[in-house]
Amino acid sequence: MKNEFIHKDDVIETDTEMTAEGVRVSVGDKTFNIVELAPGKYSIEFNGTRRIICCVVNGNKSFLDIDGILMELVIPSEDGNNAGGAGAMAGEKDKIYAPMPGKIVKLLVKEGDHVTEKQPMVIVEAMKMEHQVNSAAAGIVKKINFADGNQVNTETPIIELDLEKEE
Amino acid sequence: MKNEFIHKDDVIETDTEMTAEGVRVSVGDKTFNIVELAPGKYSIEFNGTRRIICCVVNGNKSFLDIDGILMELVIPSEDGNNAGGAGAMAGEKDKIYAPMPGKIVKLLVKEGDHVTEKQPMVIVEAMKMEHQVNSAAAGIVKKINFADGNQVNTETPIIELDLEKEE
Amino acid sequence: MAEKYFKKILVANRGEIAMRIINACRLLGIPTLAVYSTADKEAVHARSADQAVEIGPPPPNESYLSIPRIIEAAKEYGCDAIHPGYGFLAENPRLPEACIKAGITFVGPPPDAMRLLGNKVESRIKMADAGVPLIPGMKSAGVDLQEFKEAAEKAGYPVLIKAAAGGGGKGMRVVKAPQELKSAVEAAMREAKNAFGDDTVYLEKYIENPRHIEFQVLADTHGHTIHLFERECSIQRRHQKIIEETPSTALNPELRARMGSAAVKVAEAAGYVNAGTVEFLLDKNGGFYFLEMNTRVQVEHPVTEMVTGVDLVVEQIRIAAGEPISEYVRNATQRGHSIECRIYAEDGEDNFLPSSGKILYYEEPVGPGIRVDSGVTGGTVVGVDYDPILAKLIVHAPNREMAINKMINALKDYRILGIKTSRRFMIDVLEHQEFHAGRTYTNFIELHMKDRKVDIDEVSDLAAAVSSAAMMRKARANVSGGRRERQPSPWQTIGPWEIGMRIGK
Amino acid sequence: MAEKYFKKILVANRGEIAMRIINACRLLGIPTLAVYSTADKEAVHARSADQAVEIGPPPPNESYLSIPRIIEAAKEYGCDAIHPGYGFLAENPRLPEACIKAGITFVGPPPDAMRLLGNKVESRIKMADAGVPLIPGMKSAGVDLQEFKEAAEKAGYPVLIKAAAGGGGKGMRVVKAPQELKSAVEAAMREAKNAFGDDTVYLEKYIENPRHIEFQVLADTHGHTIHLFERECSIQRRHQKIIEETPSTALNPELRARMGSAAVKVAEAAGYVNAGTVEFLLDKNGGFYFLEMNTRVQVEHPVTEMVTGVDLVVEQIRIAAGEPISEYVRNATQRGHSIECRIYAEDGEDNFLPSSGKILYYEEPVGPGIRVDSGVTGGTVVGVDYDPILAKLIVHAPNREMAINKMINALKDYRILGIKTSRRFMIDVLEHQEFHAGRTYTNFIELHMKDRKVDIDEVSDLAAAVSSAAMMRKARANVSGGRRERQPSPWQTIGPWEIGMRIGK
Repeated sequence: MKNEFIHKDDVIETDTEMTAEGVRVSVGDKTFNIVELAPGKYSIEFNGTRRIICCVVNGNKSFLDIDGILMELVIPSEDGNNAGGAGAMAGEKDKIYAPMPGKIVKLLVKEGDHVTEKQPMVIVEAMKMEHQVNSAAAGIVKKINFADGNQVNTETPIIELDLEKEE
Repeated sequence: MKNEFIHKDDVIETDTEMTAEGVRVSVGDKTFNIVELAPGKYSIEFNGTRRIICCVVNGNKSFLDIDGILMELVIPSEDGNNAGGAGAMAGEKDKIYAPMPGKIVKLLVKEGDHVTEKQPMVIVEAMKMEHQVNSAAAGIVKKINFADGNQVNTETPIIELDLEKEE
Repeated sequence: MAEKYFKKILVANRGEIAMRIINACRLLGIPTLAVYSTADKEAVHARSADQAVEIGPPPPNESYLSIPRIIEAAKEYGCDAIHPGYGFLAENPRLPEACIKAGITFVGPPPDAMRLLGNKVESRIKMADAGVPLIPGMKSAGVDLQEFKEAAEKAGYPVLIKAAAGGGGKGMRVVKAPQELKSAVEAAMREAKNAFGDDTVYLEKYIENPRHIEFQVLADTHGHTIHLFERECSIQRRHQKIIEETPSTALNPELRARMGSAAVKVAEAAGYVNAGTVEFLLDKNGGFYFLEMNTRVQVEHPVTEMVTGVDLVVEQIRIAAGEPISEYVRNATQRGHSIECRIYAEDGEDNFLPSSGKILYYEEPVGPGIRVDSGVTGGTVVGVDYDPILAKLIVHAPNREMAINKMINALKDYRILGIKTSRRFMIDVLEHQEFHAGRTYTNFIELHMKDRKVDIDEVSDLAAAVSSAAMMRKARANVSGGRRERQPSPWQTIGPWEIGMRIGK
Repeated sequence: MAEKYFKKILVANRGEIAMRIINACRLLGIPTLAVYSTADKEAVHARSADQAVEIGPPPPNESYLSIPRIIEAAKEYGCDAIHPGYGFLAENPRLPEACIKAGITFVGPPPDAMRLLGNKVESRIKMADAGVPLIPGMKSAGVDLQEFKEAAEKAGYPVLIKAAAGGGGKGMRVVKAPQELKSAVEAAMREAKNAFGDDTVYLEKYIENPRHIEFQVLADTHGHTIHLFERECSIQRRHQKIIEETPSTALNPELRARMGSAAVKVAEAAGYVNAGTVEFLLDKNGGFYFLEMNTRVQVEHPVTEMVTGVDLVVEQIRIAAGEPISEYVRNATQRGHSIECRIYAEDGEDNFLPSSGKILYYEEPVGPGIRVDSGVTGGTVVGVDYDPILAKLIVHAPNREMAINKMINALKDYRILGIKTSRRFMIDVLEHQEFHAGRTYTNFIELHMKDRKVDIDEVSDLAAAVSSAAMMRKARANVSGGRRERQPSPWQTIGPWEIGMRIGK
């Protein structure tokens, strides 16, 4: 069985076959022998040593815990839509997202304002802690989609900018 | 939904309906409100107090753990065959069963022997412990189905007797 | 059976501390009543008490902070005592006052002691008179910005803005330069208002790179006031402790004795009863300054329990019932070494941003000298309404090296999927040579973890391989009789009974 | 990181003690090699070590008792030490001898001390010379029945038949009257042969209703021999301990000191090194008699660890590596109270008959002062090839009453379905007033549990109600997309990958 997983911008291809005890997975030139210990819990043998890793596939994501390191691999869906969920994508400097779901405590800018890079834009609160979100680039505030006290998620930008052209 | 369970020789009838939180089960004039905490783990509210009970339905049996008390209820199958597994039934005095799966260490009688009630008949071993099985009644050894060293289960009698008629 | 001190205790809290209290009551044979908001219908604490009652909607001030509803619930269910845990109402004197009116025992200090110590400004004055060393700063709460400006100039930057009613880093801001002062004061006041319903803040000199050393204190109604030694809580991020230990590598017997008696002096000066914690800053020269006294059971109380063998929550209940501190507790000594790591729902790889969601896989580490105080399990939905603490992992070992090693292994064995935690971050702290050397100052993370990077690319092939195994299991399951698409992990409780609906879609 | 004493340790055992050793090695940063029989391919211990190797078929003498295969595995995988645990080869001097030949360190005593103490007859003679009090009986092993008859007459009935190589109640028989003697001797010889490969048995006076008190001993290669106080193991069924505790209610400081130094005397007389246990019978008048010295880590070692704060398995490894017993250990004192309950796969409601099968549901109790040493998990298949011990439940509390209460709660929270256990039986023992009163003698169960009945009829309606809930869940699951007929419990691992085949049918 062949699988593809997206890690950051790379696609990792794997080939999996059953064995007497579990499965053997080839990734590039590496081969891993994997036995399931309990649902979600796997023993992986590689180069003669073993480690235990937990993994749950949920929706289009594979969640992993590798000695405390948490990873999420995206599983490409047939229709090719690999929306990873969490908003703020690299390079999307013209949109200000909440870093986590929560409540807008205070907007620090209004539409039309000129803002500089790193300028504080909005304060969001979740779990009783405040977080200040700064602008990733200089520009003019084009649109503000929420007001103080609104609940926000991580998908819809709070503030949209017209970026200054770099000369 | 109606269910039947066999406990010893009685049949217990229950009536189960869904509620917002879980299910409500009526047994005779008693009503239990039950919420599932995790697969196999249930919180039962009865007369205003709650307790947590674990239950797994496996094959035609329901296994329960009630504060350390272990119970098995038999679930009658459509074809009415309720074989409970473990052999030695009450009153079956003419058959000697192994009390648990194991190995016959030593047969203490041979076919044709006259045996008295409580007479040692066979020694069975499991998990490195020996267990002496005595006759439940007086009689003559009709048939011995195993030999020393044989593995035995709890379904097939080791020894069969012709019981003495009680005068 | 053990003695029964109360008929029934209402646990006015949630999460791991509610579970801790329920456990202690069960140990003493005392029935418990849990209270929960509509957000916590399926929370572990609501399911574990002998009885449970819903007291309001998710917002704390309509449920866990609502004194009338809690008193009402206590009366309705025949509770003769209330344990507040930490946070929420634990340090609000109006709760013990309401308890007195209702003829219910409050498991904690008398309201006057709480009110005095809860007010950082008044308590500073009181303790100054009692001869307890203090940090230079404002004598009273600040009213206008000008006042803060002057006090800051006088003490000299950097300065610290603190909520008078504060605790846990909330309503706290360090100000390094004058131009930051205004926004810092405003932010601190907002947070204070939110967290404690009181926006009074004040200013004091910020002592750089101190150690945070606190002493556990117990006082009964028979005139005994004792301390159960120190806890070092210097490892903090955004002014909140994440790793605590005892004994502290910074104390020798002589300094321990001096700080211990200072702690006892603070409790006595305040007329304190029950369990409390006296916090000090310890500077590089062994000088220590009284910070505040926390009038509740502390998040990090387990490390004291591990090295002294005392059950602090049981002692709280015994003291509240009028019992004297037992011989066993008065003779307690420190044995071995204990460390606690706080398991928060936060992203250790991204500024400790809170992380919410459903726990898809949950498995706790086990083994000799490993203890987990947890308020969650598989399937628990972690929301945004309350503190992000999920659990505490505590270890005990004969010495510090072994305790560190045991904790590192336990953090690796503590498996939580579905929400972010900072387990890996804490592993890296524990493995750092400066931590092993015992050079733990409050700026440790700033100083040593700043450039920390986890190379997940290095394990991406491994991750893909394991994911493939998981996919294979799923595929086979589907082939063979169409099992549910989602492969449940051992603890992934599909909200009870909803399976049908799920698959209905 | 903690010191590393060996390159790699082979764990020559299975089940909970193998896991205990693997944990200790991990704590010290020492890699482990597990060995397993074909019956244990999926056993927890085989899955938890850094490496694992199959050493033979299920019968012990072809796998776990095969010295050549174990030595071979150690060499092949580069192990420089072997830890035998308890049972199997733990007290067979041929293993340490083979280790010496192979240049591998044996984590245990030298072969000569083991051989001496392993032979109950020789050790009795040796200890008599050393002035240790003994029970009257045969001076040497019995050869023919006549000899046993005479010895029995001389000591006076009842008498006890014991295996010279014995332990754990195997090859042991009480004989109350002459006519029982023959069959008892034969049975004892058979069991001894099976369990230890040696059918030598002997006879001694049977002391009625004694207490079984044992002392934990540690001896290093630097001339230190110390004891870590007592364990009371009087609660036994068929001569096998099921509940152990420390401190013993029967000892005062003076008696404790006398028995402790007798224990040290035994170890010294035998030239003992590493961890061992000296067993005594204590009669009603405070007279104590040397029974035997167990030359291994004891099943019940955790209760000593809980009250002294010492990690005995770590000490075994340190001592084997030539380290002296540390200051910390030499200064250990008893603090609080600890109880252990053995979780056997046996039917507490039917003569403790062994119970085999698959564990369908498994959940361990958690909480402060609760420890579980386990060798199984959900899905584990418990076979008939090996000892029926599944796990050990250990609690610690400030005093005995609280420890009893904590244990009762923990036994209720320890959920195991699919095989029988005697958890409820032990709860009833712990709740018995005679146990609370500390009147624990080896005939406790005979005396107080004989007429014990569990009324399951009283809870049958409750059971049916919960079963209905389980059936409902199942039904809904089936309606909604045909999930597997069998409803997996959180831990019920359907042997990995076999789901397809299962449902194929």
